[in-house]
Amino acid sequence: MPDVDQFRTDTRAWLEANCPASMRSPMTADEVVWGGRNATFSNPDSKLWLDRMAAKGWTAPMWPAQYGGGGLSMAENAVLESELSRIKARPALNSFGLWMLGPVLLEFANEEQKLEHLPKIVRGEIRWCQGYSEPGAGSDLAGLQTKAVRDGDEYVINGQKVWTSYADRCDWIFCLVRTDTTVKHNGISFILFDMQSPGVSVKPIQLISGESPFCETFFDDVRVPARNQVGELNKGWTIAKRLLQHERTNIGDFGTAQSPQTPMHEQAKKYLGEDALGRLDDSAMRREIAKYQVRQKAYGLTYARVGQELKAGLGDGAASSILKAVGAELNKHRSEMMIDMMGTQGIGWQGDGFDDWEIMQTRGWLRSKANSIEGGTTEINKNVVAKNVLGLPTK
Amino acid sequence: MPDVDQFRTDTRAWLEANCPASMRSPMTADEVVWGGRNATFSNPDSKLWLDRMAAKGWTAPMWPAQYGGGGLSMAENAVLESELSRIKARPALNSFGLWMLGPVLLEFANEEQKLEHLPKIVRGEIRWCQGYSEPGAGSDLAGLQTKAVRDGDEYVINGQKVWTSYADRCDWIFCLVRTDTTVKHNGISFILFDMQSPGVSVKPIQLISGESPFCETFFDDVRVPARNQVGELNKGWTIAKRLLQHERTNIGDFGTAQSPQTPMHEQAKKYLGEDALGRLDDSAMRREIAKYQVRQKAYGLTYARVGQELKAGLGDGAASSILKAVGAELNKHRSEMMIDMMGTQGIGWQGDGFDDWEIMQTRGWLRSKANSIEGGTTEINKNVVAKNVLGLPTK
Amino acid sequence: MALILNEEQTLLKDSAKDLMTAAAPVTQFRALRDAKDELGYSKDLWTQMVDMGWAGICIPEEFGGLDFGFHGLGIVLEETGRTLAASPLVASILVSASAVALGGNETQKKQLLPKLAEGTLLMALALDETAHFSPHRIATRAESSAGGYKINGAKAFVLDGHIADTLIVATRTSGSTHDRQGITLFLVDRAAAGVEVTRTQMVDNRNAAKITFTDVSVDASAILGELDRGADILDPVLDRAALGMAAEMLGASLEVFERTLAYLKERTQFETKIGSFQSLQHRAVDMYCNLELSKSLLIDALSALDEGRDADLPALASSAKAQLCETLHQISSEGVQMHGGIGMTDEHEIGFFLKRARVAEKTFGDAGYHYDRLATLNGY
Amino acid sequence: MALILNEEQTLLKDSAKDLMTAAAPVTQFRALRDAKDELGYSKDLWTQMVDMGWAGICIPEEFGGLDFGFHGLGIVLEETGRTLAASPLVASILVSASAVALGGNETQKKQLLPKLAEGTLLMALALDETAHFSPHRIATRAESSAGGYKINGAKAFVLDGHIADTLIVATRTSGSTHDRQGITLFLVDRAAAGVEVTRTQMVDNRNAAKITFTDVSVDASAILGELDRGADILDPVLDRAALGMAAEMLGASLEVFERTLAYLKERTQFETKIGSFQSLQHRAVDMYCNLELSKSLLIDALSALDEGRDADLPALASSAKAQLCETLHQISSEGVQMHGGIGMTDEHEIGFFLKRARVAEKTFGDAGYHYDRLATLNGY
Repeated sequence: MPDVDQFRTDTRAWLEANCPASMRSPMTADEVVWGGRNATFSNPDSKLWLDRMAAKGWTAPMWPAQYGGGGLSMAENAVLESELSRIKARPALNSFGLWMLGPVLLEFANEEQKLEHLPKIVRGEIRWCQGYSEPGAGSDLAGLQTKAVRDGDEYVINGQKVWTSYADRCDWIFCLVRTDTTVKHNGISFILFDMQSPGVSVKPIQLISGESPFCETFFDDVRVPARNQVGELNKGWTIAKRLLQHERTNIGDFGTAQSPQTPMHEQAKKYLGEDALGRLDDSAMRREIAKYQVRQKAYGLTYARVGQELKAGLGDGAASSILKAVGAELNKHRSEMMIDMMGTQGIGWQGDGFDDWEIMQTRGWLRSKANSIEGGTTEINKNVVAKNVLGLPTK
Repeated sequence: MPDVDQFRTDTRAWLEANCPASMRSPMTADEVVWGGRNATFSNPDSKLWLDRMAAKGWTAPMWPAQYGGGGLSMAENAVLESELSRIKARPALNSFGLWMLGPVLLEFANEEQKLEHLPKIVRGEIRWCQGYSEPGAGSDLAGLQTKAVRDGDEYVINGQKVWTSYADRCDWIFCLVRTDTTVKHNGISFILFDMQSPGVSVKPIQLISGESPFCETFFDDVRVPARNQVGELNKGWTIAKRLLQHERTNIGDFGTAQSPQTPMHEQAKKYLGEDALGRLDDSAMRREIAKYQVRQKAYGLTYARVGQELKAGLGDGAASSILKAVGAELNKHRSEMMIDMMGTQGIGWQGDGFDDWEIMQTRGWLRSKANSIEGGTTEINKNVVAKNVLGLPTK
Repeated sequence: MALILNEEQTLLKDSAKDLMTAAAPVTQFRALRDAKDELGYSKDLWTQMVDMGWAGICIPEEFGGLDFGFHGLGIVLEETGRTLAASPLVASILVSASAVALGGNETQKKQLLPKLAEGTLLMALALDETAHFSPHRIATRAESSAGGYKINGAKAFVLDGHIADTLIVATRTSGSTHDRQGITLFLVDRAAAGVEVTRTQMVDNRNAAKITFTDVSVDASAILGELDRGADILDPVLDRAALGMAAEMLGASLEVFERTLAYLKERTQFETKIGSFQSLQHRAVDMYCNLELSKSLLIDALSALDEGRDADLPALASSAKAQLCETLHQISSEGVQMHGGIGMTDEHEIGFFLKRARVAEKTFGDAGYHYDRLATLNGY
Repeated sequence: MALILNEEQTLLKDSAKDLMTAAAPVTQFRALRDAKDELGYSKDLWTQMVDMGWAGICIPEEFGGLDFGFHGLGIVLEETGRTLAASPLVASILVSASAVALGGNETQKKQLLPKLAEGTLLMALALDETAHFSPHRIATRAESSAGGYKINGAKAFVLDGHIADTLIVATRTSGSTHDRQGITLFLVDRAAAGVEVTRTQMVDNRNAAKITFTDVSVDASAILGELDRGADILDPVLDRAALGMAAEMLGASLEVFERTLAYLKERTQFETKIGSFQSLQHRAVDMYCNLELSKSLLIDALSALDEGRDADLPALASSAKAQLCETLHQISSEGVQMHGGIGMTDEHEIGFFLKRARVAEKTFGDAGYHYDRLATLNGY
């Protein structure tokens, strides 16, 4: 593939010239670039890097060029990824627009909508949030009650969303609304609107673990142009489901994303000590760590195996259906073990007597409880696996 | 209560004179007296003891005297029990007739049936078995298919029962049969018949643990007099349920009935050894035994507490609803722990290399797997507790 | 072996429930937390508790108490556990008053117990030195010095350490760090020179402190019990402490279970009550089983104390605490999971119980500690 | 790091499944059991296995084997696990041939491996001396005597000990009972004077024996590997043994799971398939999760052997065996419970797997053993 070879040469050269040195190292959570009207850049190089990448469309390398994307083929994209990874380049932009909304706009939106929204996503100009869950519609998302009533060229929207991540910092929202109250799944539409519209208000949610990116979002007679509806009237559920696939793929990845820097048994030794033979001085915890490590290893290998199977065209990747539930349990279990081995140092909230790492463990333990709830509860996940993978009957 | 005092004096004197010395010690399973046409007595004193007790009606102390019972009041019965227990007297007779069939005959049978059957139960002349479960009707007992079709003064019975305990040694059977195929619970009748009737055949069931008292019982055009039907036609389910209460009360008592003679940790030390401080040389097993002992203790105390509550007229004895499931899990867990601590000595089947006690543990482990199945599965038990005790809704 | 409450105890339970519901609902606990209150408990509530006689509930009548029996304190703690009520009841009464009553000489009893019973004196036990409960692991030294002793060392997780007037400090006067022998308890004025108290903020807002002792001078008369024999007091006191915590944990478990059950009956998804889903039903039954087993262990252990079955107490207390750790751990976790997203919010109260659960588990020995102890007590 | 089968391996798997289904269904296992067969395995089946090349599957070509790789043997064992096929494959090939290949000198390899590969020589490893797997716990003594050695001791749970022609006997030649150093392996003719073999009947009908050695004379040339360094052979052999057992256990787990799933879809109670009950569905999913995790651990460990990742092998083998113990324990128990009463009968095949499960768990180390080992390997 001479073209691809040439592309690699060109890409490498371009990156060499355009990726600032300070963008070639791992970043902290604070350094992530989310874009948007009020974008913040803890480092000016971050803005430079975003602008340069966006100009080439490489924040969305495979989106068509007419919508601001990079227009790359799969092969070229693979080259770009490997070259970025070679120099340990940071992602220029992280955004719900890129990995959630964009793909469904490309599939379901009309030309006008694509031209309006996609380029701004690519350039990080508009930051999007997701208006899905409601207080009465969690596992049963399709039970949502936020109403959009047609009034001339506009919809008038009333209702409440919950778990809207970063709603307080986002510019626009993609939102599921009820446009027909007489049916369930077939009465939902998918609509886009500006969070600065009159009638939108946002209240951050405090979690049991402390601050969170989640918000409650209220709509009080919010007027939205009818042309902002994506896809057909009352057919929003199809778009919603497609979008959820992207979300679940992303949330499933607990174990690896949150795996601790130091092996758990090193931390355990710090808090529990070791005996003359170098064994952890708590035989029950020693056994429990070993069990955890076996399952953690198995979990990582299963990820890799599913990848190899799909690549080789073997099987249907059914094993991937269990990764979210297993990952959630593993992370919850790990967190319980961590605070357990830390004793009374693992149950501090803040202030004197606990160091930052210890507080992080406690907060992380509390936060982990959501792993089996968010992005589809473990119970719902098991229902789906029982039915779709194991083929067990419904009543 | 001078009458009761007098009764105690008389009873003590009578027992002193009539209970043979060899009947005043714990008995092995082989020594249990079941009665019946082919009754066996490993000790002639057993027969003597049965005959003497039966003559006074004290094998069924509270049944009315006209049906051969002792006619005792509750207070007198309590005295008799305490006096029997004082001298450690063995039960003179053990029989499904006494603790399962008798009570429902007293409640549901007509005078003729009572006079025919109850005295023979009291005297241990007829040994009864229970024809309930069928291959297709286990948890869903009311789904039974064994048919009884009326033909003049007789029923003609066809079908198959399973889990008929001691069917191969019993004289008569109390049996649930379908007398109406168009409805479920209201198409069942309760009928009694002689196991020597033509068309009855019996095949013992081998369990995974080896020999068992259970049988499969087949009915091939068995003709039974219609007057042997107990209660009304098609109303047998009411009788069946009442009888099951007696059965379940009895089966719930695993933990205490099968608790080992030697404390588990003594056995553990024998197989696993101890360290210099006298601690079991397997810290994981040590922890597991402690956990087990806490739950075992809690189980026994819960039994006692429910008893005290009922006696005091407090509460509804709801906690008793969990005893069967908890007892089953405890006994299964105990058995798994036993064979685990025994290592390869815990997985022998028979013959050289294993002693009798070891084989008993292995067989007992296998047999324990039925604890959560027989007399109502743990799953059914939990459904019932969820609905009746916790008040959770059905769909 | 009483496994049910008698009439007096039932009345006490009812009045305790009434007071907690009226005067100390979970909203009060939240208000204290959000106000970052300096004391960390409500003086008003404490006054009401004292008025009910709870501070003196197991203090002998001759020292101003009610002498109602230890079972009574267990009943009260079960009810305070239901509403997460913050009060000096655990540190000052359950632990410290027990220690004084069991180990104090007549002078000490006369001096301390009446004030404890009337709630005017607050005390705390300064015991733990590491992050893991290990009561004989005492390195804090008390060394003879000019007719008295000088104490040097550091204590962690001292319940109510920041509000106590008087501390009971476990020190080592002989032997080495893990020896049972050689521990001596001292009564130390918190205001004494060299005592430094740092309040710590636990995840459940339970009041606790770290305390350092630097050349703190105490008189020989400040010894509670005998020199080097502090463990003889400590051990039975800690059995009572574990049992009292178990009672509080039973209350919390019952509360979470009842709230969760109510939620299962009320929350609708997919046009049906989620409590009709069989997997949730079976998990609810599993919780119910643990609750019933827990109740039985607890009531037997509490009765044992009042019935003078002292020899059984260590095993019974460890059994009850271990089981309650398991039960509350399970129920507090399931409570959040079954409440779903709303259970994750700080606005909802169910999360408070999850936090309290883990702190209560660690207080006076977790399940692992008590299982190990039980095995040792039973000789294996 | 191959986590999927290559084409050759897939073909092997298919042919193994075909042979087992056709020639060694569970009914054959039952027939062997009921006939109280003296050998305890079918010679016909063994001949067919040998004809397929399985006996030589991981023996080098120069010694008459296929040199297909260890992964191949794992694939075969997974399929024999599905039908509980009794054969000398574990004792003679997985364990003994590995030991000879890893530790034998040229003479020994030339003498033994070709016969093992053609299935005419059967061997067994006499290792365990107590009821618990502890491979360096060797008390059986081999003492120098007239240019050779005299062996005295007793061995338990020797797989296929009653049919082996030649035994590999682990003895102590120096050090004390638990030392890794000082173990020496000897090749001993089972017919030698002083060797007494007692066949034991295990609950799953797996073939095993107890063997005593009384003044058994062996030549110095009978040493496999080096004097006092037997553990250097033993350890890697036992990793392969654990891994092979894990493969067999995966096969059994899959078989029970599939049978149970089919039963859940077929059995009707209360006018509905029992597989529609949510609590059973969720438990089925739990089993499925364990199966998928198990598959991943196993295939990685088997690949590691063929890819020469020898340093990783101990941890990978222990992880796989520990997880498979958990998985098969769970699935074999649930299999019986979900089959209900019928699952308790000897007539039904599901109970065979429960029995096999517990014996397989104990064979070459149970979950507890391997977790402890993993912790030690990882330095904690």
